[in-house]
Amino acid sequence: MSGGVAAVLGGLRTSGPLLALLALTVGFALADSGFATLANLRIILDSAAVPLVLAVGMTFVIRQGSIDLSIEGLMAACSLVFALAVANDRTQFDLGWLGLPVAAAVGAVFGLANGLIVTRLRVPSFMATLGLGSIGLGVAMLLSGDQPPLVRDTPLRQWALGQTFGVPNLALAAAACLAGGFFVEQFTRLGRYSYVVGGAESVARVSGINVDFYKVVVFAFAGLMAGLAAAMESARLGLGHVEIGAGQMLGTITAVVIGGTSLSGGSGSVLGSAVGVLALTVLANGMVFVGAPPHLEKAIQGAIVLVAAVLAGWHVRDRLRIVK
Amino acid sequence: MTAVALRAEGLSKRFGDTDALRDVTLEVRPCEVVGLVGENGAGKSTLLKLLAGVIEPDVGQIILRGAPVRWRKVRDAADAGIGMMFQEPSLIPGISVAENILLAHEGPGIRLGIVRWRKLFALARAWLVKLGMTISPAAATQSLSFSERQLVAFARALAVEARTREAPILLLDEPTSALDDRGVAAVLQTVEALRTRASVVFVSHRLEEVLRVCDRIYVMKDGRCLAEREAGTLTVEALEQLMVGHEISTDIARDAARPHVAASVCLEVRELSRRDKYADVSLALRHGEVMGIAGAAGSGCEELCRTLFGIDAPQSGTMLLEGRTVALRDPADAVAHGIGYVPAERASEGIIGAMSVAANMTLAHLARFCGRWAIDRRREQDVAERWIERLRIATPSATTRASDLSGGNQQKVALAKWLVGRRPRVLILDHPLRGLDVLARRDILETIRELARDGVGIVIVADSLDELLAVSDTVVVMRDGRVSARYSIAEDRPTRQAILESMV
Amino acid sequence: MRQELAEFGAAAVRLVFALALAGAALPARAQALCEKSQIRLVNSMREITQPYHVNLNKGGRMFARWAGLEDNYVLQLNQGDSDKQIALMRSILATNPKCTVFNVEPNADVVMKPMVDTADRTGAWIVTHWVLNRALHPFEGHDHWIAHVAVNSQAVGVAVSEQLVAAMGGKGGIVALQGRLDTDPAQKRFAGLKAVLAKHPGVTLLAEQPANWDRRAAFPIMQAWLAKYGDRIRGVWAANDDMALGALEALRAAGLAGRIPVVGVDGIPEAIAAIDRGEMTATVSSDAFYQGSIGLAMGTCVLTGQAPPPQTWAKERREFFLRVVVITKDNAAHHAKEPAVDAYAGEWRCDNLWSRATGPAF
Amino acid sequence: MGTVGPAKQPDGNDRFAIGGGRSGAGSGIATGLAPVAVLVALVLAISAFSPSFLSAYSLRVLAAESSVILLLAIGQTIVVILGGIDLSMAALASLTSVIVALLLPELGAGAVLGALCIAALIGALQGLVHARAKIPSFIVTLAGLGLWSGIALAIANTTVPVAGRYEVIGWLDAHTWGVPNAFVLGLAMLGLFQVALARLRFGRHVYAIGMAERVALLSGIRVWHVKTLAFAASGLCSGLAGVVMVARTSSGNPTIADSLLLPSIAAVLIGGTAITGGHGSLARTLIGVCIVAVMRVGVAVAGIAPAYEPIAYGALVVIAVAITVDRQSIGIVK
Repeated sequence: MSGGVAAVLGGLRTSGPLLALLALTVGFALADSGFATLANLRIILDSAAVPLVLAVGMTFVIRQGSIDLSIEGLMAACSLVFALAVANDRTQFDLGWLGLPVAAAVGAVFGLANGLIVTRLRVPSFMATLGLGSIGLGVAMLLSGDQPPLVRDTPLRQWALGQTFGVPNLALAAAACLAGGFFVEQFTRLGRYSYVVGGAESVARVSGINVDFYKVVVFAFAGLMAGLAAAMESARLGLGHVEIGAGQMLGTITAVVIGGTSLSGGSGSVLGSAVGVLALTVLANGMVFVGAPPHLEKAIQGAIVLVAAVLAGWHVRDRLRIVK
Repeated sequence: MTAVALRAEGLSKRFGDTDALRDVTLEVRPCEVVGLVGENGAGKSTLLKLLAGVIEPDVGQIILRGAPVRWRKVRDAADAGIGMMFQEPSLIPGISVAENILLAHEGPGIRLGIVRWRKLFALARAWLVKLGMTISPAAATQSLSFSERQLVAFARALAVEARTREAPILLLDEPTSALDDRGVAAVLQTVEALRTRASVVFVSHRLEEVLRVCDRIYVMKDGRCLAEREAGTLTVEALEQLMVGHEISTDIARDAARPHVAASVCLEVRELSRRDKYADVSLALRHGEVMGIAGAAGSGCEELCRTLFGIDAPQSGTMLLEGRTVALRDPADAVAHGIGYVPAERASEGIIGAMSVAANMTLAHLARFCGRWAIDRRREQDVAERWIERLRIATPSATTRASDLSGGNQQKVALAKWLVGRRPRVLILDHPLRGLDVLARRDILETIRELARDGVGIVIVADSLDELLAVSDTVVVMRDGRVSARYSIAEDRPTRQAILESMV
Repeated sequence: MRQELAEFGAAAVRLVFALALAGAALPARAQALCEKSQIRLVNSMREITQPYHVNLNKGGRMFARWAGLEDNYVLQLNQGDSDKQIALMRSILATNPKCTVFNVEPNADVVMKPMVDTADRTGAWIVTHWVLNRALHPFEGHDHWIAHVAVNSQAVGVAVSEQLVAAMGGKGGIVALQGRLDTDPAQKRFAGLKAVLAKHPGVTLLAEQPANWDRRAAFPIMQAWLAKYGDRIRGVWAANDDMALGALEALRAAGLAGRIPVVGVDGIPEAIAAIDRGEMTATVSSDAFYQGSIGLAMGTCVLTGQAPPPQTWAKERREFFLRVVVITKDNAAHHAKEPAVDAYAGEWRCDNLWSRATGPAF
Repeated sequence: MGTVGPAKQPDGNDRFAIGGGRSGAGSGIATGLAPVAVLVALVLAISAFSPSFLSAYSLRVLAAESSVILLLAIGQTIVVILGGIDLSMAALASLTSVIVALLLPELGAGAVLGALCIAALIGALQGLVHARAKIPSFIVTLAGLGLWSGIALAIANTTVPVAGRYEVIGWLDAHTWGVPNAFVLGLAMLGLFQVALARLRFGRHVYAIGMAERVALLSGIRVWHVKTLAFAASGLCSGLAGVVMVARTSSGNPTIADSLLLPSIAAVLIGGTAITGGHGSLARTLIGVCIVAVMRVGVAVAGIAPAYEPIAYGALVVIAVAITVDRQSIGIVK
């Protein structure tokens, strides 16, 4: 490879994801004048909200060297619990705003289960979460029964669909989650140890860190985030749905990895993941804007994911670099 | 009978069907530095890990300050003031130096789960200062050099002091093995200083160090404690005798004249440079010549070796192999050109622990062990056994997994990897003797000489100058990425002093 | 050849009518192929979380109860996994194949041939729905493939599109949310829309995107369109109700719910409710209850000998289009409430199995 | 990884280590038998619900059903042992099915061979990108998943019935002596690659890279060659899976195989192959495939209420892995 290219790209260091995001934005803006408008920015933020919340949780899991494939099933379960807990057309409950924490709690419980299976039964997280996701799906199906329950809680619906100071409320909520995640990651033992566990688990163990404990907590945290995301999505769509999380799993992981968190663990930040999420959202939104031929939409997305990954990873390409 | 800080009583430990430790008893008194010496696989590391609660003994008990204790986890031991520095690199790359030093006992650095960075850095800096280190506690660990990391690891061991009101007990497993002379000095100085307030168990292969800092010395062999001596009464020779059990010559003997060094150059580099690693290095290595490269950490000699093996590309300069210019795109090219490389980090780069000894040996030249289609396992087996015998590798069989071998034997396997195939033109050895015992050291040095005799050009970077002087025909000294001096041993044998001066 | 077939067909029709009459007169004519108690009724469908499928299942159960075979009713869900749909059918046939009736909502048209072949091979009986595969017809030697109850997706597309255009007053821009592009209904329904648009130049198709039948996927797409076209959007066309409802929520977020006509297909309760509220314009229902039961009814009739063996049926009785109803504000209230058994009992009678056939589908 | 502490005791089985070391043998057999035990237990449990499950017919059905997953799992195993993962296999299989269905009438057997070559090439391409651009295989194949299924949809946006020359592949859907030919094909591939992994240089290198890529690099192994080859193999397997799909359904479809990705990966891991790479074997995968097939179909056959199906499936996956996973070779459970 030519030194020139290496130098140029090397200069980008960690800005790879950002650059990908920028390129996409500029590209679409040039392709369609309507893209770079305030209205569309709002929409992008709005549709980035739920994936962002998911990505915050997933970042912690991937950074500690694990992975969480249970998101979709878990969201399904939480979505139904949420819909049934707030004012709805099926049950008498009317918890109102409490619905959010309740859904989050259910998610946390699932996450806890993930963590315990991984640490106690020593099942690789890949399989543990795969299995639990399926269980979550089943639970959701049971709760869903004949009819997807409709959310009748007007204030919640209005909040989920509304804006404050021109910013979609969901986006604000997601931003809060991001800030929270960033704080936990940078300023709490839990966050710092997620680097330690991912970076060198055996060292962490002999240093007397209760690795299993922190692993479980991180899984629970991710579950909590997924529960929250499910609740937000349900409030927005106005029903509890089994397929509320369809397609979120791979999307979230992609965003996190594009955002610079390595799948081998020990590195990365929620901020990077946020950039990754935005990149993917801009991509999806822009696709609709330029009316990309539906058939090729998937293909183009795949291609762009690849390019983004190359951009993000090029500067660290050294001959001894190991990527799995 | 004086008070005893720490006492191990009849400790035994089995791994699989090998006795790592057999009924070992040892004592550490308050404010005493106890030396622990023995060949590789003598059980030193196992003993320390037992004391630090990394693993549990099968038999026997540990008595701390008069009271028997049982470590359920490492934390218990650490809280009781037992700090251990592991032989293996044991720092976390992704986090700051401060976090590494205070890992798992941040004390006031973390309140209610919240990290207070300023406090954390302050605490860490204190320990760094004790070791005379100037690196910032906020520095990212992966940016440190190998020896810096070693010192940080040492600082982490020291840091247990903060965890107990009692006098701490430090278990140092090869704290100096990866360090240049300056680093070694710093560590020894600190150990000296510790004597006033702590007890230390000090493990090292550099016997002179042990004799310098230790009050008492335990000698181990095959998981047993052979002898306990007052340091004052001992000499290096005596100590080696105790370790090995039989007489050996002190200085690693060198055959005076070296007729076999040919005139023909096999490897030459001209004005080789790599940004902030090394600059216009020019060397010529002749067939059968052993070229020792001496240099403090950061002098760029390791990096140079890696370039010679095609791991990092040089920014500028040319490399000639037997007169022809070669551009190495990757190690595979180097191997194809008949260059071999034994890396310094044995565990992570030298051998594949989970693979059999034989498989490790043939890894680089598998093509030579293939029939028309499949691998000829019989041939592989035979060749492996031949080299096991020739290099005196202590292994039950060629099918034993490499990780079951002791460090010295693993190193021999890593070396054999380049010998099983067609003889290499150039062999690059990066700290081949690091952390090896006397016998292993001697076997490997002998092999190096044999290879030289067969006309292989050898580049070697070693820890101690004695080793370099013992085996090299020429010694090249590097400082800050540049060649600062060259000596031809045959004509003018330089003094350690002279070399040291051109190093720093 | 075709000529002969036609003649054969005609002959068959006559024969069948004769049999039907005879059947009505003295039911026990054709001999029973199975003990009634042995008959196993299998409903094979995608899942039961979407209202449409819920109703498929309800319809099936309703019939089973009516026929006194509720204990023999089996529900098979493939979770959108074509391979699994085939696998499930084949594995249940390990026992009692000859008396098993499958009522199949194909996950994708690929499953048709394998499932039909399985029926022929094992002697089980099968009725299929929806998809129309040109190369495949029950009357071409598939004696155990009782019938294919097709839905004329193009007609459906036309019907619903007409409603949309009417609601828009014949002019303005629309956006279209497509289903899974690799499925027949998705394409036919869209083709229907195209056909209608051709007739009304005043209406222009601003954009189309697939949202995979999925409400969640429809939401952001609709949002993006709102940002891009703003008030140029005068109507929303969705290939099914779920997507239509997703779009509706996006409209709600923009404060446009009820101001822009939205149409969907399937006639799920939520959509009907939305139509009642005036937030949706129209949907088309193929009546899931009927689709979920009619195949089982046919099979039962054949197995109990109350209907003659299928190979004697007329072609247009083995592959026919199903009547569909357009639901608008006028009849929404009527369709809102869940139907009772007696609404269908008449159509399950062995001499009246084709009451909703609107003509041959080949 | 640091070898500090007890976390990493040398494992026994599945390193093809010549002969197989002393410490290895014992645990090897133990962990090797665990999946078999799970399979037997599962089959017995289900046949307790529905006795017919053990009938020759059912077993034949099971074999036929598992043949596609088997083919996918074979390719996946190679990649996983290498330390990577291939998320694109199912999409690639779907693409192949479309190509075959389209070209079969004109080209006959040529279409099949061509499609297989294309699949292998695509796989190789992914491996090349992964190894040379140093992008995690997870990402590369994730992108591939999008690309290939997108292209498949673009080529044929719906089911393509085989318009002729079906007999060229039809035999795959038939049986010989009661054994489905597709399954036999799967077993043949299994044997082929088992030999490649255990006896050829390629296999040795795959394991070496999976265990310690740095060492492999520093031993002069051209890692990117090996990776490209391995992914080509998984591509080929995807292709074969696609062909079998066409034989089963006598038509190609751009999404036909998509739902088989996770089951096939599950099969590999349930077999006990470590997702961290370096440890595992195709023999294990075969058992894993059987277990997954039984779970997919059996749970339904056992007459469990639909809503409980995913719950049972999920629980079984976790339990199965908990029993079969070879903890020693994983060392640290990520």
